[in-house]
Amino acid sequence: MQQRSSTVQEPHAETAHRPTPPPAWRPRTDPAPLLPDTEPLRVLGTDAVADADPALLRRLYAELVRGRRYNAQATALTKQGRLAVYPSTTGQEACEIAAALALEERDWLFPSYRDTLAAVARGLDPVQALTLLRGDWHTGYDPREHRIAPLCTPLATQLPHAVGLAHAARLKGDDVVALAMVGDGGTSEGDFHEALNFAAVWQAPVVFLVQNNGFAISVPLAKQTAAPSLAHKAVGYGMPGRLVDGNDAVAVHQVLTEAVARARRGGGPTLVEAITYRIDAHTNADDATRYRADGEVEAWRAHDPVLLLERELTARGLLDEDGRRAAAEAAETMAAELRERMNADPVLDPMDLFTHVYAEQTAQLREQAAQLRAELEAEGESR
Amino acid sequence: MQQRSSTVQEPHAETAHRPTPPPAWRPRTDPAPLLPDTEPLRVLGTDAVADADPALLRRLYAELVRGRRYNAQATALTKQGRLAVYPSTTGQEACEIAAALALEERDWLFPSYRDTLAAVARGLDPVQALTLLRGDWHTGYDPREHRIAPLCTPLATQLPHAVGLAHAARLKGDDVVALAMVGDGGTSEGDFHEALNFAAVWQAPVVFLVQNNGFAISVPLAKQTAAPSLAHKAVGYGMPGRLVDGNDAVAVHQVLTEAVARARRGGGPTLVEAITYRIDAHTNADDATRYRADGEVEAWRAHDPVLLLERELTARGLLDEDGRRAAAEAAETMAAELRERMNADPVLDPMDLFTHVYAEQTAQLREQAAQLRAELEAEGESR
Amino acid sequence: MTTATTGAAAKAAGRTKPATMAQALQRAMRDAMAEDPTVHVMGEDVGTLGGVFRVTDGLAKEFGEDRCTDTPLAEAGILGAAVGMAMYGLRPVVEMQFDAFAYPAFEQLVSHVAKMRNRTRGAMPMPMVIRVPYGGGIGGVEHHSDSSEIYYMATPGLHVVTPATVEDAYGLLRAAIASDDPVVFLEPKRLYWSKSDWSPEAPARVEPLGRAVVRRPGTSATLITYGPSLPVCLEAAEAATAEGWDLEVVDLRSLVPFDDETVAASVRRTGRAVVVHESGGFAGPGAEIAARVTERCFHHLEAPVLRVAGFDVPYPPPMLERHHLPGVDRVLDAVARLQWEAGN
Amino acid sequence: MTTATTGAAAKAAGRTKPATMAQALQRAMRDAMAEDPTVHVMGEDVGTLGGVFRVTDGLAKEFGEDRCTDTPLAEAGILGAAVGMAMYGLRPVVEMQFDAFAYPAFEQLVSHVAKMRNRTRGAMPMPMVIRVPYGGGIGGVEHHSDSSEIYYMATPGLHVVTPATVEDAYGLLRAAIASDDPVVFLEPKRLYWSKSDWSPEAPARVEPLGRAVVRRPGTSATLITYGPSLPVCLEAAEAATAEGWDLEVVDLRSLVPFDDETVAASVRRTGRAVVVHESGGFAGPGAEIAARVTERCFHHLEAPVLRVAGFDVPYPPPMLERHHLPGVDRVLDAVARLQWEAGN
Ligand SMILES: Cc1ncc(C[n+]2csc(CCOP(=O)(O)OP(=O)(O)O)c2C)c(N)n1
Ligand SMILES: Cc1ncc(C[n+]2csc(CCOP(=O)(O)OP(=O)(O)O)c2C)c(N)n1
Ligand SMILES: [Mg+2]
Ligand SMILES: [Mg+2]
Repeated sequence: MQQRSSTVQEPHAETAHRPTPPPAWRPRTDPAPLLPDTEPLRVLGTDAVADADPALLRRLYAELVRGRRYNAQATALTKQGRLAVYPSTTGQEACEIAAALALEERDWLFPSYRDTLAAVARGLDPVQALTLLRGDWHTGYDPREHRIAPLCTPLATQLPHAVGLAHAARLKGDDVVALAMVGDGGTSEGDFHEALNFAAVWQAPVVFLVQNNGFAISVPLAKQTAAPSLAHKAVGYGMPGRLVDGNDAVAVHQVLTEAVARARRGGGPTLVEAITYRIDAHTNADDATRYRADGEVEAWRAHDPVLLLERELTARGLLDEDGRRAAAEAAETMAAELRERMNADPVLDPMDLFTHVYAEQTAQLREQAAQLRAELEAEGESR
Repeated sequence: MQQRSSTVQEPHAETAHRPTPPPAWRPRTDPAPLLPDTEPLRVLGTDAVADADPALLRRLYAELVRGRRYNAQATALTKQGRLAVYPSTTGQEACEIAAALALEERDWLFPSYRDTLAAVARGLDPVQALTLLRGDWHTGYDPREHRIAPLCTPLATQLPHAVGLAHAARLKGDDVVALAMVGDGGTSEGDFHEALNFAAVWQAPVVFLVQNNGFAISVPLAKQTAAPSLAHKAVGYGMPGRLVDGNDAVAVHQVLTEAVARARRGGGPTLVEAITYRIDAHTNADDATRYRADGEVEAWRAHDPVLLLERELTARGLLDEDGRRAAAEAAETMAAELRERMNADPVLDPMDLFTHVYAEQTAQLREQAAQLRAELEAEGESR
Repeated sequence: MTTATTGAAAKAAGRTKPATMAQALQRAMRDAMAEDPTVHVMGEDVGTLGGVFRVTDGLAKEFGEDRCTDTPLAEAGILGAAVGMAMYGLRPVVEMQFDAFAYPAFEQLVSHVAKMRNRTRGAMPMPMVIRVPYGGGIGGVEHHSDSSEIYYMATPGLHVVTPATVEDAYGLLRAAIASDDPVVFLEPKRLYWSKSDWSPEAPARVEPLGRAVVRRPGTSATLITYGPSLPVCLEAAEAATAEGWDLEVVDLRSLVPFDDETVAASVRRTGRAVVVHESGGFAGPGAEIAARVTERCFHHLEAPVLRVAGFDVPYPPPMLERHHLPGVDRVLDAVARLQWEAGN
Repeated sequence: MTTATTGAAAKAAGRTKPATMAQALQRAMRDAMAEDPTVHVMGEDVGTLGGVFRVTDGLAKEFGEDRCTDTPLAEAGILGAAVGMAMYGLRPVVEMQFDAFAYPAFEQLVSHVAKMRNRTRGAMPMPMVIRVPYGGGIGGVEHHSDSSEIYYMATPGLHVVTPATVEDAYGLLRAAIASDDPVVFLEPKRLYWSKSDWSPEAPARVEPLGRAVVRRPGTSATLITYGPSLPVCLEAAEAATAEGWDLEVVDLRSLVPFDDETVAASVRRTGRAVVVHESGGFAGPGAEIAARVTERCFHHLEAPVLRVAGFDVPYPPPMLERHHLPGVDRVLDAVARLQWEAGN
């Protein structure tokens, strides 16, 4: 071998045939446990259901029946012009209810625009939950009172909020968990990515629940992603991904409860994908026949969340005619009350336009408020 | 069992204990082949290098030496005030060179702000490549002539461009592939996520090369992601992720060439993570001692891309003193020419401010141009 | 930027009348797609569904999903991909579903779409239309009624165009698609269902970009407006005759470039002007309009140029929006404040 | 929003003089963090490195990484996380690395930060500062020199504040952090290294937000400016004395809310005004300023309010930026055009 000149430093030649990874390479997490199971978890109809607490099953059932009725009532209110718009969760009640029930009181829920039912199941007055959709104000409740963030319309933008809140709680030493809800379509947004990444890097106590209901308005999942499942995205952030049958209330409840517990004990975030289906159109204003076949809807009706649970309870003797009637009646009472309360016109003060823009009203807004007040007074006089 | 009433349709009770997944659940892709290997691919120093084409090895070596010299020269130009700023790729030459060489002439390169070397290796005049950093204009070349997109400063924003271009080419029936470069920090941006998702859904012929050089300015990878590797993100989009030793020019070239071929034959996008290291500071304006230890840099110097290849070539008798000298001299010639050409002041026309804002200059810009022209004339007179 | 006709396509398609603005927009895209294979429509729900406002209805069926594409739900990705498509010679027509949902694409718009031609010295133009349904008045819940035009006006490199009539919806969108520059095409939501006897036989006009038009000649004062506020101004002008005011109404149509010629000529004639839009007043479009009209017509002005605008508040919920939107009365109040006693 | 002093903290820290604006900003955050444990600084490279402009230098060391946090590289994520932190009662101070790199966070800013208080009827305020280094003049390559203030001014719910002096950098940032509303705090990059004999002993003032200040009294005309253009205007005012003009210079400091009182009082006195900023003129801040000054002072004006601004083009490359930035000569040219022959 000739004499060598080199501009770079040269270690011993005998190492040449020992392939070593580059210095910085340390696989930090084993990816295997982060990957979801190949099939969505189901409990109902399996042997695992034997372990489920009968009280929980009954509670879930009552809530599902109530949730179904709530969806029907809210949809009816759109027809009566009492709601500007309603995005129904008929068929998705198991996810909505389980999300609410998986949380402790001190925890926070971050709903998307569709998730009024989850807020109601968490204890929010349905009239307050529906304020946004009635149109008398944007957020109809005090988020801090209920620990429910405002219903979020810009898709996926609530996810980083959930991460920030959970992170802040942890910094303060509070064992608070945030659960954030998003749709299959919302997972395509950059905010989804950034939120999951922040959550994993900060090991924030947050649970992401993706309700994969097959569609983003008219766009089917196949045009939204080519991933094996949405839960498979988790590994790319270093958090576990869980896949669950979103119409199996017990399974969703179990997966979310585990994820919440994990987050609470400092185990970091989890991504949960619940496979479900939007039985109604996107909203009352949408015409779903333009983009999907009736047969698809029918197949899903046979896999209805209320039905699945009812069947289980009945088979195990936990539900009889009286029980069903009681659940139905309770739901009916809720619906009647909701209908009645929503039939009253909300009391509105146009001056609210200016009240909460800033902590202190600016001179500029005081001027504009005075203009509106003068107009309203003139209107009042002319009436 | 008592008589049952139900609001929902009830299939036969005997199906109750047969767990079936929800109707829409079809695992569309097997995740296993999408996951990266547990260790980054290396060729140099392994038996696999025996298969490598000696001509390719020599070519890579000459380019690496030239690239190293280019980095040194560009850095020197900042000290002489001839460049406003220079983000060096010293230590990352294997990635830069391999990216350029993996592409055919008809393909497109989408470099980030750091990747002038890749553009130069693809054949772009270094003076044109450095225009942005000298500061006489933004993009110093015609992207269509060279099929090199403008050097992109807003991180990750070039990735959707690459997807769109690749998609457009495919729609037109051209077998063109786009290769897009991004840093480890850039993978945290929403645009990274959206681009990869679009690419996978559209099966666009695009290759994403992440140069994981350990830092985003001062922020180390551990604060950027908790993922097992950045390549693990691929599975969440339904595309293969590959992990490669980014200082092993042959390995990077091999992985990129395979990914490009796959994209070209309609196999869709690939995410490649190359593990490398930024030997210099973020830019000449940065002080890397504030955030990293010298020992770390030294460890990486022992894993230098030029060194690794030189050692291999020498061991196999493919490189002798003459060869080294020839490579060094060619690099020196390039550097001397670059230095000389960059020492000339660029000819600037201030009126260019207005020339390319719109296809046709608006009346408003004509007015403003007239103002500047008058000022320049007055200035000229007063001199 | 020429005035052309597309009689052949129009005849072939056999339009019915009256047509809505949504239909005119659809027809503009259809005609453009038929004429030019590089025109691609893309966005959320634009394909199978035909868009939430049905503006792209039928395009996917007629031209295939590759020409009218349902994208994943990610606005930055949509616009970013469109940039890449334009780089390769296509002419993307991007639909943003609502005004506020264009914000995620803001960086792509400002840092790439608007600047690409300039940063490449003209080598890489961005012929692209970004259609944005904008403004309120349709009872939309929060984030569905923003007037975002100022964000686009303040970004050099973009054209900003907004039709107020069915005819212009067709003519301006055709011109926008034909333009070699990026055009933010703002569609007034509450005029989507406005109708006009848009003749199916007569050749459809492709309007030049950058030209305002006098919709109602008058002598007392000029109302300067655009898009959703044009009908308000026309109604106000009619009502004003009862007070003895003969108001001229100028429809800007193009916010960028701005037609100083038409606007200044009108104000010089009338000596008084009110700018009317529903966007917030502070740092809104009316600020620029008032400032430049004043610069150009100062000694012709009998009174300061006044602005009638939405309040400087987040867009209100549906049940309160009528208090926010400038209506006929507010326009007339402003006209009354034009210091009539002082001058002629 | 009161004028307070923080003498104790100031004394304890023992400042040296003269101090740069960057140091004053650092000290403002340091004092705020020491006083209020809910103040959290976050952004790209703000921790170990102390920020690319070293404005957060030492904060991570002094207060720990949980109080001054290097985030992942994602501006929407940073601002979105800050929203969640504010929801839980913290006061995030977010650094955006450069003006153009705040654009990815635009949706979070406009649709959440600015609106949260309003949409929740005051239940959920957003006490938060978003620090944005802005403007040119430092030889930055593309996307590093944007004047983005108009985007924020046009968004109701935000305060928009920008210091022009070392003292104000401290006083206004303290006030911004203390504010219960979100404040976009625009830091003029080219003044980061400007110095002042900022007394370490004297109590440091916390300036009220929303108040302009007359930096130089004068009688002939008013130069209305802010941030990076203040030194230009002061220099122009000095130069103007040679021409016999005695110019008043108003530093706005706060673009939102706007101090009409101070500005209008000045213009009524002088009868002439020029607005000076480096942001583009068309639909820029000067449009609003000119329009509202004209509305309020019309009959006091001897000439239209003129604007001296950056050209309406994408920010130029380093070697050409001096032709873009409004300098003393352009200001004086505008003053000369204020129709002196017409009036007094
Ligand atoms: C950022 C953003 N873009 C677009 C929209 C308009 N939009 C409202 S709902 C919807 C589809 C959402 O689909 P998915 O996330 O699957 O939720 P789902 O409606 O199925 O519950 C779209 C596109 C929006 N609200 N926000
Ligand atoms: C959207 C955006 N945010 C912030 C910046 C400022 N910035 C420039 S380079 C850089 C770090 C990039 O790190 P990485 O992606 O790892 O690339 P590298 O510099 O290591 O090549 C940052 C934060 C930017 N250019 N664009
Ligand atoms: Mg969905
Ligand atoms: Mg890096």
